[in-house]
Amino acid sequence: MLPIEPLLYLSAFLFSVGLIVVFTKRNAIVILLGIELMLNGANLNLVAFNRAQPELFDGQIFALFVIVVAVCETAVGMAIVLRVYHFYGTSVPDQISELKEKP
Amino acid sequence: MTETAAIPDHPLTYLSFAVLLLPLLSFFLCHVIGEKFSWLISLVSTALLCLTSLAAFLLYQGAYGNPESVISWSWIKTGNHIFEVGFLFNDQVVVMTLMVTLVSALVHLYSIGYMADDRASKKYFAFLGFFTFAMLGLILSSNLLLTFCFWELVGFASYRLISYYRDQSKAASAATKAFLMNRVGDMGFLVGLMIIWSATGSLEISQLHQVSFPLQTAAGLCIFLGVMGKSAQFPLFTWLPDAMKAPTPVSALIHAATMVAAGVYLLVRLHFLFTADAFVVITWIGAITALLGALAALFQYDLKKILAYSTMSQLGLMVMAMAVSPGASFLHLLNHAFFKAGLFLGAGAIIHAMHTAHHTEKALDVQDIRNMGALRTQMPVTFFCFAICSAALAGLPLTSGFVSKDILLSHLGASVNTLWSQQGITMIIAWITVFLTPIYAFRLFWYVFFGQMKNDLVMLQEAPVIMRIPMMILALLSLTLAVSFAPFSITAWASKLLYLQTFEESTYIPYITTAIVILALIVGYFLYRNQPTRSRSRFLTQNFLLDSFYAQYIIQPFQFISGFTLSLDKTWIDRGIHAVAYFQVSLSHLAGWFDRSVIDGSVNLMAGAAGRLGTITRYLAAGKIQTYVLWAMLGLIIFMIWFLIL
Amino acid sequence: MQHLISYLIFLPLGAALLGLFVPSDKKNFFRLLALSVSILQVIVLLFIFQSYGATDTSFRLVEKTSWITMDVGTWGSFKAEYFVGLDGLSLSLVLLTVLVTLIAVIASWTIDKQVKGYFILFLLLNGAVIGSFCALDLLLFYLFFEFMLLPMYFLIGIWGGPRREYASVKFFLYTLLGSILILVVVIALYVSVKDPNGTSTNITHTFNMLYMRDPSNFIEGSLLHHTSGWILGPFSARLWAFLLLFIGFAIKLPMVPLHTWLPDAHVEAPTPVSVLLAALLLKIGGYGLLRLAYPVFPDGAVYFSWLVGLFGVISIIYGAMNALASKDLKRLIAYSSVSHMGFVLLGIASVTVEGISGAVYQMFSHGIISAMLFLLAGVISDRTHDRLIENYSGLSSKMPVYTGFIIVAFFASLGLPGFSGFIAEILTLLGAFSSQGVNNLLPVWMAIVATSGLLLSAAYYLWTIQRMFYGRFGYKGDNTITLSDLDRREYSTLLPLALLTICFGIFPQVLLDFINPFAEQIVRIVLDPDMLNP
Amino acid sequence: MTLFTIIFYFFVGLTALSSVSILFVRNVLYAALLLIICLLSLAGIYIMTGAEFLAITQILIYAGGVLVLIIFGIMLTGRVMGKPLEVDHKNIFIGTLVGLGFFFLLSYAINLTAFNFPASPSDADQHQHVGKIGVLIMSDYVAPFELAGILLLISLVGAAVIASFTKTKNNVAD
Repeated sequence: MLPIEPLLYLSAFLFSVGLIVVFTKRNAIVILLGIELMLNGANLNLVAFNRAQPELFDGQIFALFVIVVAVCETAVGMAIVLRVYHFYGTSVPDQISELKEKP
Repeated sequence: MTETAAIPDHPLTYLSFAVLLLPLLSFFLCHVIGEKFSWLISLVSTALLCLTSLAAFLLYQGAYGNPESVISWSWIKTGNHIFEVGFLFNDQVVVMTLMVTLVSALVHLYSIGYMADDRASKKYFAFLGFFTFAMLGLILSSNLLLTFCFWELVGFASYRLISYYRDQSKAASAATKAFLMNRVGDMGFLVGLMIIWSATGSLEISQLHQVSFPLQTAAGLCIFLGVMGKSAQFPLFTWLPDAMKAPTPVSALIHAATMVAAGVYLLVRLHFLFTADAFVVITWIGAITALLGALAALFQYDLKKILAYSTMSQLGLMVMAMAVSPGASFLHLLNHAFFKAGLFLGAGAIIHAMHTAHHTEKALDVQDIRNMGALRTQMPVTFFCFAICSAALAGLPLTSGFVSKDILLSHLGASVNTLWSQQGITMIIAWITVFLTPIYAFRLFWYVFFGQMKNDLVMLQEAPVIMRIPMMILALLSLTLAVSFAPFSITAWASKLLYLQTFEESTYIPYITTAIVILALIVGYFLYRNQPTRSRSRFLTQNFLLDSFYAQYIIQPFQFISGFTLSLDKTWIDRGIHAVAYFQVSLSHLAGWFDRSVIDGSVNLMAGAAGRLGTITRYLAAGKIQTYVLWAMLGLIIFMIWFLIL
Repeated sequence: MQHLISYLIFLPLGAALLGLFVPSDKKNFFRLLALSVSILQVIVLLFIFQSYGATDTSFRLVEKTSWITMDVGTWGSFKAEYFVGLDGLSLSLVLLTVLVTLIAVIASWTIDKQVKGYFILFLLLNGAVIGSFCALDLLLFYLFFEFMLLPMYFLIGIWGGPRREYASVKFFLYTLLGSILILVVVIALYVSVKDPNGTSTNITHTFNMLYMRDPSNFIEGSLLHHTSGWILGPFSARLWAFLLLFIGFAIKLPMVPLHTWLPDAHVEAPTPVSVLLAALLLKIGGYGLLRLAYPVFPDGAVYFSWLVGLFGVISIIYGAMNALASKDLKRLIAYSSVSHMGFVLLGIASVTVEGISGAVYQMFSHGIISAMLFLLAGVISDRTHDRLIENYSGLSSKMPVYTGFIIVAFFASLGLPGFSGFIAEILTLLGAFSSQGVNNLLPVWMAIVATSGLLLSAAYYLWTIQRMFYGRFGYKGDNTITLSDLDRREYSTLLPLALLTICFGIFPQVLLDFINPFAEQIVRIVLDPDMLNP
Repeated sequence: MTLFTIIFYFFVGLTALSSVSILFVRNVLYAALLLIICLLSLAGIYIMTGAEFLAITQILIYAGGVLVLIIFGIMLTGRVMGKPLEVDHKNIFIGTLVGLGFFFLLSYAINLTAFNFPASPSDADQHQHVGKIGVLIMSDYVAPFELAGILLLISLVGAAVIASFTKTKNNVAD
């Protein structure tokens, strides 16, 4: 049987990479990509821990719902990105700072 | 609510109330009657006063000869103490009442003529009535507190009447002086009352017989201080000459017959209260006053002032004899009231006539005896009355003055053991006074009625009938006939009146007295037959310099102290307050500065620090989602480090 | 007829509230409002007299409603009540208040500046004064006491003379200082006194002044308990409390040397306000001493009686001296007030029935007479705007009726028999003099020295009359003057006062019947041997 | 080391590599394509860990749905046609630091924990996983399932609405 640790390490790695993507990339779409990465890292974790109680499948079903929610999120997120792009003419979040105090 | 004090139902009560309230009614009527009927005022008030005399006569009939009786009811109740008011009747009281009402009625009658051309006489008659009311209250009162009330009220009436000629600032200052000097005495009286009250718990005169208490001498002297003020004794006499600014009938009533006699009357009433030690002082004061008054009268040229000093001297005699014989003093008081009132009314008639004749000459002093002369031809009735009254004053035989002075001196003489005792010296002083009295009486009489006419162009008019009648009545009352049918002995009623049962008639004193009087007249004739107008010594004419003494050593220091206290208020207390205020203001400035710089400063510092920190960290909150997430993760990491590693 | 006192207190306050809703250009409305309130108060007062009943020491027409009741945990519970009632002292002062206020309203008729504000403040003052005379709850008393300051401050500060700001601020600071001292004691009393009806486990702190009189109501071990060992400097806590109350009320009285607010306030205040100030506000000082300081701290009263009497005498002499030197008529009258209120202190300090009756009577009588004096000073200063005595002479020939009233008022004030002032002063002096023999509190010389105050008052009044009213008419001031005698309104304000002072001078027992039980009670409380030797 | 294990580690490596590559590519399209690789290899891992249904869903929804959506988005936001959409970087240092720190902390935590899971079920059982999940979804988890459907519907409608609202900032300014 496969050991569980690699899966956990991978999950942590995916999540961290996703984080770094979210931190460093200057494009909303890429940030969304990073979020997808983080979600997948979490999902992987759920799947891995599903093996703690193999007969229940809680983790898998939870992961399933995460995927569904991720889809919704992506759909809405993309819609917003498009909308923002139309509105401001850019999809770079740094340039969108309506909430910031105007100097 | 208030327990109505039951006033005893007694005929004497009604009579007393009639006596007391009729003059008060006159006072009110004078205020009520309008300008239109002002001529009515003098008549109405005179009529009321005549009614008062009638009531007083009935009172005399009802009460004279009966044992002392008191009608009183509660006035003030505090705690366990009750101050009563009421009437006390004994022989002295009713005789005095009769005398006062009689003189007052006569003066009212006289004033109809005297004040005929004075438009503002309304107030005059009002206060004449008020004075009579107060004086009668003083006489009838059964309680020392009530006596004190009326004592002050007669002073008030006197004040109003002295300042009657309100345009004259001298009259006003004389009034002020009179009231203040009386007030000095009154304060003494009040302290005396306080001593008596706190020692015995009562101020009822009838309950004070036979009491003895600590400080009785002090109480007596305090009360005597009141007497000194009211009866113009040394050294509180200087108001009396000044009070001659009052209309002359007022001088007759108040400053000769009644009010100034109130002090002597009080001494007679409270005779039992004074200790022997107190009487030593009283006798000496009386002696000094008698002597000073006689001396001063000798050197005055003002008609009324001579009479005033003479009054003072006579009062001194009465006070002097108080220790040995209150009865004799009282008799002399009554006689003095009549003849001195008569003298003043005569003087009033002369002044009235002079004033009418000389009203064009403003500069002429109508009261100066040097401006008069040979008036006997022009004013025969006045001359005649004046002569009788002067004789009574001088103590010539066949006059009332002789009788009372005789009794008085006899009593003084009876008390003398050796010449060099206190009694001996006072006796000598009394004789000197008796010697001086005829001299100044003669001087006055001679200047006014004999000699040369000073102004031949002006004929003086004899006083109108309405003024002559009172004068004649008073002159009649100054004769011995009115007092006694036996000129050289003391008759039954006088001894009854004066409690002189124990008196053994002295055989030699009347003769000595008569001799002295006649000698004095001779001396007077040789001194004044040419009517000299000598330059006058300041000491003798100006109240023995007492006025300037008072001004310099009492009034000035008081003014200085009061100025000082006022400046104390303004400079020190207020300055202190201001200093406190300034201190507070500067403290609050300091606090304000502290607030601004330290507290606000530190707040600002913190705010500034926060602001700077904010500007440092504001890029964290720069609306950049990624940065937010970054910091959130950083926090999470720190959190995890906390949990996992530490 | 259940809430007569409340009617008396809240009529003016309600009228003031009503006045707020009326536009300010309806000047006559406000005048009539104040007048009708005063007349209604007179009517209510008649009912009060009718239902007052027999004379003894208990409080009449008592109204008691719980006002603030609050549980404060381990501190027990806090209780203040709307508790008002009348006894002889209150009744005589309420009578004075109602009468003088009526007169002052009439005297205010000519006020033409900001009429609305003036009369609303006036009504507030009226209610507050009556309230403080009736309150039996200490908090309520203090509330009304403080509440008087505010209208007075504005009445002087807005309607006053040229130096009104100075005067009003001085007045306010002085009296506020007094209030603070009193407040300290109020708080100390509050923490020390319990409601005897409360349970022992849950102590109810109360402001009830009647409970404070009973030594057994002081909480064991509290600051002001008799056995409290709390000592600061020379005095124990109770003596300090008495001293603070004394100073606080003495400022109001006013007592030398805490009096300098009075002349300034009087000189600057408009006539009716002067009247109220002299006739009513000064009485709060004496009232406070008799209502609070003496019954609650009898030990202090006995301990300090010498001091109180001494300051009384100093006030009498010092005030009279200053009056003698004053050049301004109003200032002279103000200083005479200081002098006369010294008699109140002296009488209170004597702790004899006569002394205390005399002191209360003096408060009443001074209320009437000083009202009259200030009205008279107002008459001349209305005519000429010049109050310097030396500028006038011979006024009696131009204004005979006025002169008549001046003489009545001056002689009433200098204590001529037949006027109420005489009764008051003679009783006070007799009480003070007999004190040494009765309770050995005041030395004899104090009464004797105080007597000279009567002489000095005669001196300054007569000198004033002599300078201003006698002699030939003349005026030396700069103002152009038109002198006319009293008009009908002035006459109607002065005549009742003159009649009152004569009436109470001849029939003093009318009022003394109410005052006497109170005076006896105070003497009993203060000289109670249990209190002297705790 | 069985083939199974090798394939497993291959997928693990592929996932890691492709995800890391996302960090380094600048072209957004490439990044999206790399993500597809990552997701697919994850699906492989799922299969190997006994989560077949999840793997299928991963491929269908992620690789098929989400990525298509993203690529459409990339194409719609390209500023200049024909020129690839490139992405800049920022916060490189601190972002990397935080990310790595987080990774190491997680690894530390994992390393710290001793997992003793029960032995994997037998292979025979593995074939029944899909069925069991289906039963579970339609029985125990029916309510979340329905809710998820509603959520999908709402988000789709919402996305459509948001995206079709065509006002620009300039219009607003007018």
